[in-house]
Amino acid sequence: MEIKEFTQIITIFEQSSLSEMEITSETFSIHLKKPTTNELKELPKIIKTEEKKDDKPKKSTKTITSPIVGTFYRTPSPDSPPYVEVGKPIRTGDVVCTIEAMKLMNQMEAEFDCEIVAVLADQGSLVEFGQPLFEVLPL
Amino acid sequence: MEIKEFTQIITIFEQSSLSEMEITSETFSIHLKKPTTNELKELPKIIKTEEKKDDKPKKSTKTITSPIVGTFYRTPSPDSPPYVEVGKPIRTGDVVCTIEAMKLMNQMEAEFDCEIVAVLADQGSLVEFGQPLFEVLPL
Amino acid sequence: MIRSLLIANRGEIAVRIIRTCQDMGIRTVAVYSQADAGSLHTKMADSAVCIGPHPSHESYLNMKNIITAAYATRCDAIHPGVGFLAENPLFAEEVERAGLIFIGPEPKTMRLVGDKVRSRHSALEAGIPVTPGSMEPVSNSEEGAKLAQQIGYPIILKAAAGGGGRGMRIVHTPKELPQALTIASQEALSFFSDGTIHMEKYVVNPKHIEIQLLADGQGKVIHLGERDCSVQKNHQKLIEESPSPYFNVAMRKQMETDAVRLFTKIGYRGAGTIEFLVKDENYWFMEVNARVQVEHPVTELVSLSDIIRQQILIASGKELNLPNPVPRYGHALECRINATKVGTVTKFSPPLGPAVRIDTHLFQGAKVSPYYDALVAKIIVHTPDRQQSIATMVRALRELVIEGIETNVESQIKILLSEPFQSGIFGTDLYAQIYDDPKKR
Amino acid sequence: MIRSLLIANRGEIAVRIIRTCQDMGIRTVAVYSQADAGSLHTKMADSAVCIGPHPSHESYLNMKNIITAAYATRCDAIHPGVGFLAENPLFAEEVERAGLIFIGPEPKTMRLVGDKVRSRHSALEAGIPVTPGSMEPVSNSEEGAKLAQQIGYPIILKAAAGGGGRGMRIVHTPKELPQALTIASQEALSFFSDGTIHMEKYVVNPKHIEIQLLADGQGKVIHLGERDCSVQKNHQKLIEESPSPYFNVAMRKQMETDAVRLFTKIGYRGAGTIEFLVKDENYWFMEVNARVQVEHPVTELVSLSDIIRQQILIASGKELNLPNPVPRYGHALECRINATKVGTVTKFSPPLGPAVRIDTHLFQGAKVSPYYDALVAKIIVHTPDRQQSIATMVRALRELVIEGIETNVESQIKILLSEPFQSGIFGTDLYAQIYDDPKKR
Repeated sequence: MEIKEFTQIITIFEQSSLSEMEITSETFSIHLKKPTTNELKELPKIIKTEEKKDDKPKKSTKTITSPIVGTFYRTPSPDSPPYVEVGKPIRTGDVVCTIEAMKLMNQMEAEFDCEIVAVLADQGSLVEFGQPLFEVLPL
Repeated sequence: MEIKEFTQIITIFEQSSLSEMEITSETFSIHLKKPTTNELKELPKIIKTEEKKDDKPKKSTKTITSPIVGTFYRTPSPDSPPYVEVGKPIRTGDVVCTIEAMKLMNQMEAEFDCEIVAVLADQGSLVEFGQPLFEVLPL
Repeated sequence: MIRSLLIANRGEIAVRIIRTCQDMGIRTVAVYSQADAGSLHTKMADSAVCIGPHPSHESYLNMKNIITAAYATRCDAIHPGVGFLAENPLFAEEVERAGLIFIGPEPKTMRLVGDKVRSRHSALEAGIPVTPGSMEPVSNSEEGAKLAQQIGYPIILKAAAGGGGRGMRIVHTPKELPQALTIASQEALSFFSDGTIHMEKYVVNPKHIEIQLLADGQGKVIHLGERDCSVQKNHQKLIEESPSPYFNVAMRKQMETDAVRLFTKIGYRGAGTIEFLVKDENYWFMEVNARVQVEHPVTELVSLSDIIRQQILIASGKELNLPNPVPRYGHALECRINATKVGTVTKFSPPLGPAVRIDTHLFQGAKVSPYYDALVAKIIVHTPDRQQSIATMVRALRELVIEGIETNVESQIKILLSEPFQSGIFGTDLYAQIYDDPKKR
Repeated sequence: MIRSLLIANRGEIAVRIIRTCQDMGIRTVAVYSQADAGSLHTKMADSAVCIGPHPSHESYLNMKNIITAAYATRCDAIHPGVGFLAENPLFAEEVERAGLIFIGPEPKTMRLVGDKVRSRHSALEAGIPVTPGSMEPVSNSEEGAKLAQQIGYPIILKAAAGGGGRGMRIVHTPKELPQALTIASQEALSFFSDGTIHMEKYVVNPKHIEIQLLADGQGKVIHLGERDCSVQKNHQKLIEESPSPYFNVAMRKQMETDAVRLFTKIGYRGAGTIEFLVKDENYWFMEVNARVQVEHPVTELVSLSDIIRQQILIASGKELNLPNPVPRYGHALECRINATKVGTVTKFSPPLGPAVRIDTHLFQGAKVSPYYDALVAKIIVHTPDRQQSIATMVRALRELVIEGIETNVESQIKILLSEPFQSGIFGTDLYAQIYDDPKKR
């Protein structure tokens, strides 16, 4: 069976009122299902660093997520420069940010050599457990 | 099996009153399902006589449905022969059955010349409004 | 003893009656028009019989098909619900003639209270104030003009045989009267096959208060307190509550006593309501509703009772077995959810949790057709006081999800949050007041 | 004044607390583990914060993340719900240290009543009967043997710091005792980080009765009557009701008075429950539950109150403003619906209509994960009497549709319809009796 035929099946399914479809044959098997009416909020990233999913072909970046709930700070103190800058390489063990929780400043360290591609959390904002903080490119 | 055939299967399923479908053969298996959160009872036939739907190509029969709620009788009295017999032709105006409602015997007459193909209601049973009573072949 | 019961109705009231039957171990038979095939009441009942096509007069008003269905499914009784045949004495008689129990008042009582002129006489005889107006039909326009002058404008013309706002005309000046009389009479004739008209003083922006009663027809008549049904749009009730927020205790007691006295006097049997108009320190008898009403759940909640159960028990010949007076607790509020655009319900998620009761025939996949009443759900809450009831009702309405059709939920929230509703000081003009309706009177 | 509140819990209790907050105009913040993303409480709250991965000790027991979330979302207070951190005095202290209000008793009260030995002393001092048993921890097996002989077998060993059936051992003969002591102590150590064990007379097949109390910490303590929670499976409650079907009035009054006296004596603040064992004409203090309980709705229905609202008002420093005694009406019954097989809910249709209340976090698409409590819904009914409540509960359970997971609905119906349950004469052995459980004691 060719891909064009699969596409046709999917299109048919898409346009139908069906909610689920499964086809198995000697040469192929297909199982289709539509999302339920009550879509769940998307699960935040579960693991601390993981492959960033993206449709476009791109350099393989990772995200650094928050391991705790707290307030996100990019700088050690209000008038200091940020710990890390976009485009600059950092080493394992370098501090990337602090997260304040119950008056304690928790310094977050890089777990591998990488370059910061983007900062994903706002200065002074609440970050949840598992919330992406940085998009990084492993070196 | 070709894509056209799958399409046909899906179309068939779509137009059917089925909620789920599974086909398994030597070369393929197919499983279809409709979003069946709350299945509605199938609407009874609305018009008094209408085309009988059937997949098999067949002579075009019609159904005679009940115009009232009542008790269905094929015979004028318990020991009489039925008004009509399967396979026998009848004429417009011939009595085909009586339906008893509030002690009154309502004689149902054929509205066109036809031949009884099947009797669809049971002797002495309650028939609803719109319930099929006879399958007939117009002559 | 009633062991099986046919419900000669549809929608939420049919569902509500079926639930009480299930609680009582009574087998149920639903009837439905072809437009209601697959409707919730047909699924919940033990069996269901199609009684006709969608027009009401061929199905839900088709006495012969309904009685035949009850007879053939070996039912002991028929509950007419609300509307359709519920106040039709002829139907009650036909049901009894077929050897079945009609769950409602006796036909002769229905005839008496169904006639506005006769019922006003009964009220007066029982010592209940009626609005100033004709105690006999208005026979011609000269007589009408004299009477109107006597009563004082504005006056209201009503069909003697009517109800529910149909055939009514409000007249503000003598000039309008002759034509209004002609039109009202014609409307009355076409709606109720009876052109008899009577005339009353039109009370501007009154409270609409009704007393719920139960009578066993064996001498015991009790009341379950009042309902305030003043929130109306074009004479259609939208929000009901018990107790009324604006009511002096002495007057309430007097109305309750009056209501019990009238039902005792006319030998009423079953559940029924007496509707009053209230303005300032005055109240006037308006009419008797000889059936259960849409808004009965607010009374059920404050009195911890089941009015449908009581109807069935009374129809079974049981004596009323409730404390007298029936104790009442807290405050209950009901919002009617009406469809404003029909269709198939693609998603339905009712509000749940504390203090909330839902009576509805909706479900995911339910078809809401244009042929019948627009009422699709009743949201009822019960809390210690009115302020909490309003807050809980708003919470519940915001939680309610109905997709695929359109409803009046937003409009109901707007009323609940409005200053006059919250203050409790309002009359039947509230809706027009909030929506600045030019038809406001 | 509490204007915003974080709910440090999940599931139906979080949803239930959010609803009362909505009624009170309080902004809500939900917390959730990654396994609960998309759960109903996260959708209903005004905002939601992920506090950790699925293991409870990293999320719902993670004090630091919860308090930080409350602090950062500018909450005034934290409601701990039921279970998790609800009875943890350390958490209450940390919450207060962060400048937030903990909705529950004072930490020192939680410490006192959380210790089985100390709470027995308090009960005795307040003149409340306790089961015969050790008033001090059992320090060694010789002492234990002597004590057991004195009390008379069967005896029960309990973790002093424990609760909820964990670390409990029933001993029928002297021979079993030494090993049972060792195992119980080890279990207590591993569950509660405290191996202290005490010994009591084991009462065979008692009634489990509890008194619901509210105390404002300003001298006012009132009770809301009792709940009968005797229907249990492995010490887990399945069905609760109020009033108890098997209760002499004088004894009930005595227990209520005892309960109020104990809470007054220990200066209790907030909502709490005193659990008793009842057998024949005797009753014994068992423990204090220093929190709202899963079965609180049955009390809410019979007393027309909102216990969560009262908790919030008390925590805000308000004096109790309820009639004393609180009037109670009719009979309420609750069935816990537990998942017996987890998964995604593909269809959910709750029972509606008269007399029914539903507390649940289910919806079509809800994920029921294996990580937490199996409770997915509470069906509660309120009618004039026990017989009607049972009938209505059966109706409601039959109407309930939950697809995609498996539940104990059928088993609950079987219990409701069983002869001993219907008679009202049964103890905690009822479940084993019906299911002919070989573990039946």
